[in-house]
Amino acid sequence: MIELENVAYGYGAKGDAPLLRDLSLTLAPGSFHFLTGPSGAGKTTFLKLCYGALKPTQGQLRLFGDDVAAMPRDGIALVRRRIGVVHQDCKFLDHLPVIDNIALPLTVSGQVMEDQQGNLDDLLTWVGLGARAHAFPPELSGGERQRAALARALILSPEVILADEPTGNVDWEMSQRLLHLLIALNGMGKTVMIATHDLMLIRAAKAQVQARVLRLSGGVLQAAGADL
Amino acid sequence: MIELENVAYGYGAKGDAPLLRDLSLTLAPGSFHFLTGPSGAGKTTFLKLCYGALKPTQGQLRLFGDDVAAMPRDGIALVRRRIGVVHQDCKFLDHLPVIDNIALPLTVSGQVMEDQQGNLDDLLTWVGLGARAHAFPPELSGGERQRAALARALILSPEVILADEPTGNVDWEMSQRLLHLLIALNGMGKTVMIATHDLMLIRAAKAQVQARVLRLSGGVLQAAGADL
Amino acid sequence: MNALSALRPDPGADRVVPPSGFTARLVVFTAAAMAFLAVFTLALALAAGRLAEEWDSALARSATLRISAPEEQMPEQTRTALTLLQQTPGVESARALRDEEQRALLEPWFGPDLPVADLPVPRLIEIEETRDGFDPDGLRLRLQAEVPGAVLDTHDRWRRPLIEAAGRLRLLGWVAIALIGAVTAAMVTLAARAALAANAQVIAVLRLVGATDAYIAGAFVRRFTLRTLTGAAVGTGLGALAVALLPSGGEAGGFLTDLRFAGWHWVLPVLFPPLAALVAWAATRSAARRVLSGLS
Amino acid sequence: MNALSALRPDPGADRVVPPSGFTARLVVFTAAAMAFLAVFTLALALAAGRLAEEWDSALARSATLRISAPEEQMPEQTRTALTLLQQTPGVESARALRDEEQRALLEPWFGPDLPVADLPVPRLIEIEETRDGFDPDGLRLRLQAEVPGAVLDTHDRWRRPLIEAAGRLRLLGWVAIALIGAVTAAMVTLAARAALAANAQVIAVLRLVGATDAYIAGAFVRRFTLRTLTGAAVGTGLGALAVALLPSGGEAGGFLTDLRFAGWHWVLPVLFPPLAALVAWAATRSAARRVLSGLS
Ligand SMILES: Nc1ncnc2c1ncn2[C@@H]1O[C@H](COP(=O)(O)OP(=O)(O)OP(=O)(O)O)[C@@H](O)[C@H]1O
Ligand SMILES: Nc1ncnc2c1ncn2[C@@H]1O[C@H](COP(=O)(O)OP(=O)(O)OP(=O)(O)O)[C@@H](O)[C@H]1O
Ligand SMILES: [Mg+2]
Ligand SMILES: [Mg+2]
Repeated sequence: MIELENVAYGYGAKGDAPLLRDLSLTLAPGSFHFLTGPSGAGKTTFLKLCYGALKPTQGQLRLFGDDVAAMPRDGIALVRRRIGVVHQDCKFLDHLPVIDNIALPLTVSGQVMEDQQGNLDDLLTWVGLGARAHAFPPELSGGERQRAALARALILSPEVILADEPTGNVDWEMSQRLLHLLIALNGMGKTVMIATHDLMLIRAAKAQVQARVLRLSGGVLQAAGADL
Repeated sequence: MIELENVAYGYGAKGDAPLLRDLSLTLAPGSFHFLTGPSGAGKTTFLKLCYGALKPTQGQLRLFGDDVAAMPRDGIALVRRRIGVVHQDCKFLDHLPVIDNIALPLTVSGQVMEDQQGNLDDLLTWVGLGARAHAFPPELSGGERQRAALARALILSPEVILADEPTGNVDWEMSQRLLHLLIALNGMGKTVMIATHDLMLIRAAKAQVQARVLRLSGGVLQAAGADL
Repeated sequence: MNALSALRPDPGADRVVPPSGFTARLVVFTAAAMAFLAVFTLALALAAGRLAEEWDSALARSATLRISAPEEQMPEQTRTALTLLQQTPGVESARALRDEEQRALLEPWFGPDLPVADLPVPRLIEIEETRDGFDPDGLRLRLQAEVPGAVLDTHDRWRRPLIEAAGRLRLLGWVAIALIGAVTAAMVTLAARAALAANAQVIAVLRLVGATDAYIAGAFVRRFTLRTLTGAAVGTGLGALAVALLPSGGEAGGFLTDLRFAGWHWVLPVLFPPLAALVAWAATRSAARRVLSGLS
Repeated sequence: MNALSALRPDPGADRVVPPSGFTARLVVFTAAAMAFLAVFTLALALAAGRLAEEWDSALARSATLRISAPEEQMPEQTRTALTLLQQTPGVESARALRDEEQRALLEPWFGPDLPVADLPVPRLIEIEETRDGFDPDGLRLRLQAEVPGAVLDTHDRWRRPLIEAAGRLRLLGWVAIALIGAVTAAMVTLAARAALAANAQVIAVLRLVGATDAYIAGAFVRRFTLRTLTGAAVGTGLGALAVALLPSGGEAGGFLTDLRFAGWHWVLPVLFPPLAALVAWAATRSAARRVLSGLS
């Protein structure tokens, strides 16, 4: 699905050493990964590489078999429909109600929302937003935004789910619930990668699913210590 | 400092029962409070009441002795200079570098940035943003944004500090460090209130400071259970 | 996407771009105001043009030949002159004025009782030119030889400056219309780019959920094209109405007192809205492409 | 905040509002283009006005008295008429034309050899009016009684329509300038409101850190006022330059062939930029107040 070979990435401005280097990893179909590391280590940057928002400055990155370096912009748009992303800052279209925001991937890929109504309702219930479906994004609480972002990431039934700190603003029970949803989706064959600081979440997940924990530190990717 | 008497608040649209009701609380100078509760319980709404962004629909709310109901808009602007707020969504002016964003409360209150340069540098070092001072907000990682928001809240040496989920996006070490900063400020007589889901953070704090833990649930404020 | 498909609505894509009240109103208003100004300027230019043409044809196409000769040679010289004129290319018709006509012309100077017949007044011959006109210098030479007492007066020096001025006014009008068009195009482009820049975050969200550039650009282009079309149609309509309601100025003047469109000229303002929409389409499309390839 | 303080920079407040490239350019460009158009329209209106006045004073202030009488009564009647005219209020001077002058007037019709002295041609008296003019009907009545052979010709009916047309053109010009001014004001207002709406988040951030409404409004108002001033100054400068560089049109016509400003008229375009800035200031200020009290 997603294959990195000696990938490096640096934000131009910094000049000298790249932020990330020597990244080699294959996200196999059906795998479950956690990505952790201190604030500013490059977790979000790593995920951005994985969904084609950034292109490696070195090395090779293949999404569904295609090299991103050679991919036209529209190609990346199409790839994004196969990867559901929960962004750390959860941006929405503030002029559309939550339900339309969640259905946005359907809209822009030309699918009719009505056909997916059942799917949409199920998702809203799962993330506990049934009652807030017709509110506008600025009227949501922090945790509600994160849950809406998760629902939006899942609406197209993507093959890969990349979640960046999906539980940073929700309480423990809700985070358990969202984790169960992701584990269930993984059980249906989806590839899942979660970037998080929440070590308790990782521990809880490892009790339920075969998950690999990766740690970004000093710009390189390592397997996490035995405590996780 | 901040006194609530039977305050209720409801977002107009919801119609029926108010989101929050029967809130009575006094944040005495030098006190340390935690506010917890499930996602969507109204923690952010409660803090917004405390810094005058929302006005109670019922009851009386006094900020530094003045009733907010009777306060003109400019009065609220002045009150805000005495209350440092870390917002959950940490919004910045994207066209100004981090350092200018952190100094923004100085700028809008007509103070000269140079006079506070030492203060500013100390703060940047404390929150670990010394190296990123001249980056622009969109170039920050999630955790860096939260730390910048905390620095901005503290720049005017406010008497009250309200922090909404200030550690949702930072790792454990960093969250301990930020907690120490807040505890140190509390030691200097500042009033602190932190809204958080992070029970581990609350536990860590209770070991170091005399903190009261409040829980919002079902729209009312309760003292938290013995486990905290 | 071509210009026409920009008018076909796409409810999905149209909703994802925020309504942006004031930019919308700004574009509609700009298009309307500029179209209104353009219609008025057009009316002025056309009226000036009509005037120049009228004067030109009324004056330049008529000339007067004045024959002063001793009484006895008069009939002979008049006849020679008429024959010569009839043979001159560019002369439509030539005719000696009757006594009453000459008297009417002289009345302002001499009063009604002038005995024209008894006076040594010159004989006046009125010449109508064809479209192409005759060559006055050639005619003068020939007259000099055959009708010594004849003086050709082509009226030119009297009203030529007026005709020139009307022509200049018309030119000024067309230049102003071109200017208004260019200004409108620039304003729509800038408004479109401002709207795209203001919606950078919307564009980012759309990109993240897998929208293609064509989809995003389409939503903006459609909106701006439609708004410009609407605005220009309203402005043109109001302008045309105002022009049509202008007082006709009566018979007297004729000069600029009747700004109203005549005949097929009504077609010209009708062309404004589609032209404006086309300009807006092209401007927004290139703006959208530039902005979209600029935002990563 | 008053209009002048809107021009005093406040480096802090000016930085907190994002530069917003395209809205800025849009405002500067709009102001410039509208000022340019306005300068041209002004030049046209002033030229039309000059023309109307010139014609009016040249024509309406002169009249002709024509006396037809038997040869022997002529000197007597002429003298009576002149005396009478000198006593008429509103008549500046009156003077009988000399024979050569009458011959020159008649030449176009009769050729140069006309023996004016031997003909029963009427005597022409040229009348110059004062500024206020005389009462033609009253004069006619008195003449009828004392100089039976006199006919008063005030030239009115010949050129009145032309003067009227020039006056109309001038009116049209002023209406167009008022329209351009109103359109500019509306555009600046809409652009300001669009910018305020696009910056809702910036405003929210500023509020959260304790900025007062006056501070936020000031930053926007200052910016729009300055931009409008700059744009209008550039547009006015270019327009005035273009008008000054227009060909003078030579001596011949005088009618609209010389659009250039004359004398103190140069002051008028210089007023445009400050006027535009004042309009922008008022428009942005009310827009900012409305938006700021709208956003909670
Ligand atoms: N667009 C950008 N331009 C320049 N530097 C950037 C940009 N985006 C991120 N950075 C920097 O790169 C580093 C890694 O950022 P990233 O967002 O990947 O961190 P992260 O691991 O997700 O951190 P967090 O846990 O705080 O979200 C940070 O120091 C950040 O400031
Ligand atoms: N502007 C608004 N208009 C209408 N409803 C709102 C608005 N803001 C918040 N709400 C609703 O009020 C409830 C409480 O929101 P609030 O942000 O206070 O929750 P919270 O306790 O901070 O939650 P979280 O832990 O997820 O941040 C939520 O259900 C939210 O959807
Ligand atoms: Mg991150
Ligand atoms: Mg909250």
